Amino acid sequence: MREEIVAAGFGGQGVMLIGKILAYAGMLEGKQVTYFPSYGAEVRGGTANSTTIISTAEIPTPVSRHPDVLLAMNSPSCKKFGSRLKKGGLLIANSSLIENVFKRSDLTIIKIPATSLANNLGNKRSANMIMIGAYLKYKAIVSLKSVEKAFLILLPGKKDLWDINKKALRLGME
Amino acid sequence: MREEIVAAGFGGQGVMLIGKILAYAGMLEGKQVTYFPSYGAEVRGGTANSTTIISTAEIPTPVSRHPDVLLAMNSPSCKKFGSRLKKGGLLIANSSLIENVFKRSDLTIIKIPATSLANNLGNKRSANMIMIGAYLKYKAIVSLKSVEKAFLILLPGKKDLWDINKKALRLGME
Amino acid sequence: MKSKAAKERKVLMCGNEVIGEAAVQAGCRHYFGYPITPQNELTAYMAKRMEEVGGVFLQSESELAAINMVLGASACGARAMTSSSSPGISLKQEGISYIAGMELPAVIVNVMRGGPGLGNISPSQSDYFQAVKGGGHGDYRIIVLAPSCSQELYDLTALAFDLADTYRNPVMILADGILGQMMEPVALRQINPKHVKKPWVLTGAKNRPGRRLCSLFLETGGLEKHNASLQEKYRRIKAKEVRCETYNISGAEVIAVAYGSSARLTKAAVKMAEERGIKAGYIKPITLWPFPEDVFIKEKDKNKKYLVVEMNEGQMVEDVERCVGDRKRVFFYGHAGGWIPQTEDIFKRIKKLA
Amino acid sequence: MKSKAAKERKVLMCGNEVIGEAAVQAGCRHYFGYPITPQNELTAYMAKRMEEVGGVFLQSESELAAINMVLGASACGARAMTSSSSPGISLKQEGISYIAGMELPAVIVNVMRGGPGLGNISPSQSDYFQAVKGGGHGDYRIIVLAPSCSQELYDLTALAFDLADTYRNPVMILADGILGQMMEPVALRQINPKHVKKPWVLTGAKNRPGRRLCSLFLETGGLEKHNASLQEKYRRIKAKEVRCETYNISGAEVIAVAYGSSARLTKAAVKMAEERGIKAGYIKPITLWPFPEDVFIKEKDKNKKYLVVEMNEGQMVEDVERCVGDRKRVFFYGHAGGWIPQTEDIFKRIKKLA
Amino acid sequence: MKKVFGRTRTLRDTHTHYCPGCGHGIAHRLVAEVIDELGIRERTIGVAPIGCAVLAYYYWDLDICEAPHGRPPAVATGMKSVNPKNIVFTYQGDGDLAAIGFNETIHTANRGENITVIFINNAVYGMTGGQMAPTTLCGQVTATTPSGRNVKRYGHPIHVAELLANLPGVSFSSRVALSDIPNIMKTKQAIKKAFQVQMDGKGFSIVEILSPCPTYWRKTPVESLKFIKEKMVKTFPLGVFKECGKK
Amino acid sequence: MKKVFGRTRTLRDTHTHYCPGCGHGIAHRLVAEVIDELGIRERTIGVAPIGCAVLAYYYWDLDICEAPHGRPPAVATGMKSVNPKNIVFTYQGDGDLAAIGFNETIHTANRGENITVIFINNAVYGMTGGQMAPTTLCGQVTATTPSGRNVKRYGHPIHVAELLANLPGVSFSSRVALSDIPNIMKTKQAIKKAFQVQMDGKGFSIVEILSPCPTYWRKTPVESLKFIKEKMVKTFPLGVFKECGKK
Amino acid sequence: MGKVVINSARCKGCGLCIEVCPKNVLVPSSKNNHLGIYVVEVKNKEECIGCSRCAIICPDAAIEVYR
Amino acid sequence: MGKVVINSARCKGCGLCIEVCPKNVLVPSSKNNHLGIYVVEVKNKEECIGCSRCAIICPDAAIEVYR
Ligand SMILES: Cc1ncc(C[n+]2csc(CCOP(=O)(O)OP(=O)(O)O)c2C)c(N)n1
Ligand SMILES: Cc1ncc(C[n+]2csc(CCOP(=O)(O)OP(=O)(O)O)c2C)c(N)n1
Ligand code: SF4
Ligand code: SF4
Ligand code: SF4
Ligand code: SF4
Repeated sequence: MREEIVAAGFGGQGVMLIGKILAYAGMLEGKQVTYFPSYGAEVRGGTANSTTIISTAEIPTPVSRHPDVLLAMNSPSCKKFGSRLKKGGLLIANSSLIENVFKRSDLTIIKIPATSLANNLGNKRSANMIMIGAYLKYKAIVSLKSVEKAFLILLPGKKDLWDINKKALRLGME
Repeated sequence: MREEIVAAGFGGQGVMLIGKILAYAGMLEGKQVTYFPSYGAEVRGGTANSTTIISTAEIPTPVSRHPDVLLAMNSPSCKKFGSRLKKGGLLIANSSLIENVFKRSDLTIIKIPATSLANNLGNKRSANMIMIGAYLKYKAIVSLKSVEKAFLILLPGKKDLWDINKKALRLGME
Repeated sequence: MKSKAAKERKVLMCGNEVIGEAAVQAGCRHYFGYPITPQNELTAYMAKRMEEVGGVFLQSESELAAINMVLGASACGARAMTSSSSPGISLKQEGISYIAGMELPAVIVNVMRGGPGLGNISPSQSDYFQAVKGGGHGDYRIIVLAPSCSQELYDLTALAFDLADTYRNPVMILADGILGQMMEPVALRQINPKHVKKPWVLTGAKNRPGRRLCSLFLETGGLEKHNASLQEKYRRIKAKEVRCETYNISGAEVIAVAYGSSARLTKAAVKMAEERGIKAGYIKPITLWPFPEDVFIKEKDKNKKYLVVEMNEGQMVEDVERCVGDRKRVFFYGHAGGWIPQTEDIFKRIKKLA
Repeated sequence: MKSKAAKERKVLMCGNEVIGEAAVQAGCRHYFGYPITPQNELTAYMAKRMEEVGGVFLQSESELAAINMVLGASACGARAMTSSSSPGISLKQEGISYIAGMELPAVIVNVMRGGPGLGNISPSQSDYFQAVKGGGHGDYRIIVLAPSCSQELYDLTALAFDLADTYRNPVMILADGILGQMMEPVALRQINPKHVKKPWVLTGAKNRPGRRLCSLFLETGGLEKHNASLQEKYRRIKAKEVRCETYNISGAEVIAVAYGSSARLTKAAVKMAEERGIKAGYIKPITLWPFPEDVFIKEKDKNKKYLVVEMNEGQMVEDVERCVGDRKRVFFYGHAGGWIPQTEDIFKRIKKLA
Repeated sequence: MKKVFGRTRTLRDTHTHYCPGCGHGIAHRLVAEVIDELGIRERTIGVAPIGCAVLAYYYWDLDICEAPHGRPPAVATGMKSVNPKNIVFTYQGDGDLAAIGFNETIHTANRGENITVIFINNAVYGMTGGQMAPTTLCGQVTATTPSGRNVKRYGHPIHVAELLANLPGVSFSSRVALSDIPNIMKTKQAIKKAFQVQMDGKGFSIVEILSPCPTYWRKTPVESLKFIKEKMVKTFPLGVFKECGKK
Repeated sequence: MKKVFGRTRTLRDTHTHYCPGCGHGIAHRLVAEVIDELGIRERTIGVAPIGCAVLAYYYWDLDICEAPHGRPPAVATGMKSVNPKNIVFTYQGDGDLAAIGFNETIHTANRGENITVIFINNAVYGMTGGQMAPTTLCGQVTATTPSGRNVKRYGHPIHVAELLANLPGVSFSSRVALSDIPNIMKTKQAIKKAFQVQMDGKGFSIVEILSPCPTYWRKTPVESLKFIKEKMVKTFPLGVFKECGKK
Repeated sequence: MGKVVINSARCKGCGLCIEVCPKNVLVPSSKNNHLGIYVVEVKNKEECIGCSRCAIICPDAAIEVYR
Repeated sequence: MGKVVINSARCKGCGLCIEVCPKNVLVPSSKNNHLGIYVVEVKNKEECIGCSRCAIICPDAAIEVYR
């Protein structure tokens, strides 16, 4: 098993956290994992992306040229990374912000209005958890429990925050 | 033919000029020559020395570990370089400033009170030329004419100075 | 991360932070650095951690100042460290030459990026020559450690401080943008810093004559003697401190050679080749200096081929050629400027050579 | 020294001044430098001569400033030069990497002294690695010329400016304290600077869009492409610009290899050996990069032995090992820190190997 | 209707990589406008720094050269020495000019090199992720001062414009701010003055510009301008610190 | 009879490599006397420069470290950070401190590092053979200014003591001269004051000492002292430019 | 009396123009451009007096003003 | 009333002490030391008032003063 996941969007949408949570959850489940952020000058202009790899074997490089999965939180990143997705890959698109989803007939495309759902939930910042939820629903790559643990380790002492985010997660899984 | 000559003394005694004049004269006579000064931090504290090599063959290095000739203008340099002279080498010592000449039975030692002679001549600074004179008298390594030419090239427009120095040179040769 | 609690379990930190934590655990309490991508997380981590452990963190005005602050702190006995990336490391070369000449311990981290010049911040291995042959002036050597995963970042950083103290010599951690930025699980094992007596340290001349630390040797032949003694030390290090990971070199027809980030990919390619019935092995130098020369020299088989994979235009390959002694059997695969090899491509090249 | 008058006859100048005069004759009108022994006569000479010829002499506040002033002057089309000695050259490494990355011509003189650190001002060849492998970061190469007598100081300095312009690349004159300080006869031949068009020069964007000179390449893969094109240029230089003096290599049992000051001594030792009936020859690389690899590679005789003589602890010897391809036939004789070999001692070593 | 405001000739019509609300964009435009108004585009050469403005050569339609981090004044010195008729200017951040490159700054100013320096003081290192700069305010939190800039450890922010004004080689030194419309207008006037000083051969001129970095101030663009007006100018008073013929 | 003047404890009884009449010798003795009078020898660490004084570690019986040319303030910063109870001082020439190393000087001063800098201003580079220093007087002939220092090219001599006094981190800044007996006494007092400032934890202290270099001034030792008194002080006025608690 | 033209390809949505406009001509839009940025748009067109304040503060030279 | 002792191994003959002595106690000698330097010597011994001026200016700490 090996899954290469790219999460991408604006800075501030929490795409880095998506990657970290998935990686941490994978680690907690005894898998090999790597997490690799975009960094430096790339970050200017407000875009951000990260790559997470979860595997049962050693991971030769944390960089993915052709990811299995793309969690796209906005339009430009949907375009940029969508074209690089592996043949038959999975694209989860935040349809609140992405009008025209990248067109590739080989892809499985899931649209979820993560931003609106999050706004409805009363917590703008949890759109990223909704995206994770949608992903977990489609591929149970890690368990919900591991995600919870990961969340609490990465944001220690934020139990209350978890409660909202758990809701968001479940919303995504619906 | 190959002659390695070290001239050594205080800064200000003109030992560098000795070396340059001999080298230039050698060059004018179609010989291979090198001139190598002591430099940098070594110069602090007022000592100075230079090495001149005159040869009919290519000169592999301008540095001499065991020179053929030492023109010693003061006591410390007589000690320092005297011990390094080649077996059977020639030491010309400025006896005005060197009381106890270095003792080595294999050396040919010529003592000449260059400083006093120069003072008598009325030109303190020409002690170096007296040393050259003494050397040329003993070994006609270059001609007096070449020395004159060299002097005038190295100190262009100093014809009057040459007149005094020529006297000094002849004095040394006496 | 508190060392006790973290000792057993693995955590996920970015490589730059792993280096920082290892340094803290190894007793480093003096860090001096100047920001540069892709190592900024290390500087930021030390800023935070030094406050916590009561150490000294100082963002210096420049890389020149940083390396010389390290010199000063080390002269007074501290385990001191600095880090930078390629252009900043170039600026440190004079200081490194002094530290080596004065025989002071120091740990220097280079998280390499693309060059030459400003280049870019992509991962790269373009500073092998600079690190291994000496980018500064004079015949000094520094120990160069090349981690290829987060755990090695941790373990080798700790080792770096011990080696630096043991040999009174600068030690460089040669990493790259991938290693510095990537998070992967790492066990923050308990580190027991080696205690090395430092009778040369400057403390103020209490009840003794003054000491001097310098790289100038006044007596005739002094510098020559000093260089001879440095070389003697380097021979000792060469004899004792070579570290290298090898896999199936005796059975292989093709041996892949790589370090750092590219070694991970190369290993995977070798496994891939094996699975396809190709007799392949690998050599992963962990110390780039001292280079594991003997591994190559002892290999007498005149038919084996070597594939050197580097994220540069060919640098370590020169050492491999030198040690293999037959350039026709040494092949190179690499590019500079942010290029990262792919397992499949390395595999293809192995296959072609087999 | 006026060029016309001096053209035919030989003069006696110290090596540092010879370099300066060659630069002036080669059309260099922009010199930037910071004092350091043993190259100070060059700086002083340029101070005087630039006043005479109406050029620019500027004593900079540091070596960092000097190399970057060269960068600026070169970007505007001038034949620009700087000089220093070992520690100062270390400080210039970042700038050199930028100049190489930006593909600007520049002439850099290193009159080497003893290291590491402050070391001393005695002659030395301890910066071979730094010059030839690249002391700065990234995969760049600079052309390295190694004169071994005053005439070569003159001729190669002139050549350096032509090569720099032709290839838009830094060129280094690698000399040492002996060459810089020694006076020996030199013919100040008329130099005819090669005229190279420079359509990239910054002049102000008159009737055209603005130009940029930089080492950063923004587009994805841009820096990779740039590096590939640099490597392509380096291959061209390797194919065309290798310079080397050889003597009796086909007939020799022992081939001595040396450059610069030590080549003079080595040649004398080879002659001495010949006179005593020993079959000896020599190789004197004049370009250290590109290294005359083919001279070694083409030599198929598996019995020939090589004696590499350097005033350091063994640097070029690694390139010889690499090219000869058999370390057991390559021997080294050298020390660092001011040591100067003696003809007799080199001869003895040749004799032992014969 | 007539166009009363548009993009000036020297400012390329292209997307910049700056964050929304970044002062570099405003400063770039002002420099371009001044160059066009003075009619010197065809003899002007710029030197770009290493910092967020490293890509300035993509944004100005001018001849421009990159310089290693901190070394623009040395590069500019070399350039000006080739053809003194060229108008040479550097554009530098506070890390570039006042940290790693302060020696080049001071010596170039002291020599009275006839160049112009546009100095963007945004109190942080933008490009590398918001670390402390020599101009970071006391108590300001940055990536490398997690508890705020500690005066005991790092001393006070460096006052570049005032310090350089002490050097006889400096003919014009002024501090301005991109905090609001009137101050932006003044900034433009100061930049123009600085170039004019160079055109008149009077020696070194520098304009220090207080400029917002919303990203690493962790503020919105609007809050950032307020921050300049309310906080930053207290540490860095605006004004002309020197204006005279070259001594 | 009682000995009223003799070699102080910290000054080693050895030959120095300095030229006859060189001010370094006097300054060395004064520093040693101050250290002994303050009784701090056993906790003092010195940093020697690259310059004529590079061999200071042979002349003072103290713990001393060499620093690369211009970097003593950085080395001293590293040292002081290890054990703030140590008294740390640098001893630097004008090339070392004000040319190549001026950035380290300024930033160390600005941080208010609690160290003492003894700054020998002899208006030339001694060690390398008499080239121009940042403090070379206008018109002064040196190896690199064969027609005299040209203000148009090199600007005016840098006034280190005054410039540093502008920085809040600096607690004591003074210029003194080794020109005659009273001024030598004042120099010693200034050095003592500077060390006391450090002992009191008040921050950066510097003493700029006008010092003769007969060799590269091409003057006799006696003429050299006269030159300081009659010429050098006109450019470099003596005095205390700052004396206060650390801001 | 005045007219502003916003180049929404250049606009980064920083909102400075909105802040300085004395006539509240400009507002944030809910449309994003090719980069995914929510750009500003002209709302109270007729209020514009062509004072250029918005253009002077725009860090992206995204505004042209006519009068 | 005073006495000066000159360590001629240290003296470099710079002559500064001669210059500052108010009593002309010191003079250049014609003897040189082991380094070949013409050192100073005490001539008008009895004139010395032990004021230490010579010692204070000596760059080579070559003078001891007794009183
Ligand atoms: C020698 C060197 N050191 C460090 C860096 C990393 N670096 C790039 S820009 C920068 C500072 C940026 O800050 P500033 O000059 O204030 O400009 P800003 O980005 O804030 O506009 C640093 C430290 C580098 N590129 N080169
Ligand atoms: C990096 C470097 N650059 C240059 C030198 C050469 N150098 C040694 S001392 C010195 C300057 C000496 O002048 P100063 O600091 O004024 O001290 P002084 O000798 O006059 O006491 C220089 C340029 C060096 N050793 N290292
Ligand atoms: S980081 Fe700051 S200075 Fe850099 S572009 Fe963004 S806002 Fe501007
Ligand atoms: S050169 Fe000058 S500073 Fe150096 S020792 Fe001689 S007199 Fe003193
Ligand atoms: S100021 Fe410019 S970039 Fe900012 S919102 Fe207005 S038009 Fe857009
Ligand atoms: S102590 Fe005073 S009187 Fe005596 S020799 Fe010295 S200067 Fe002259």
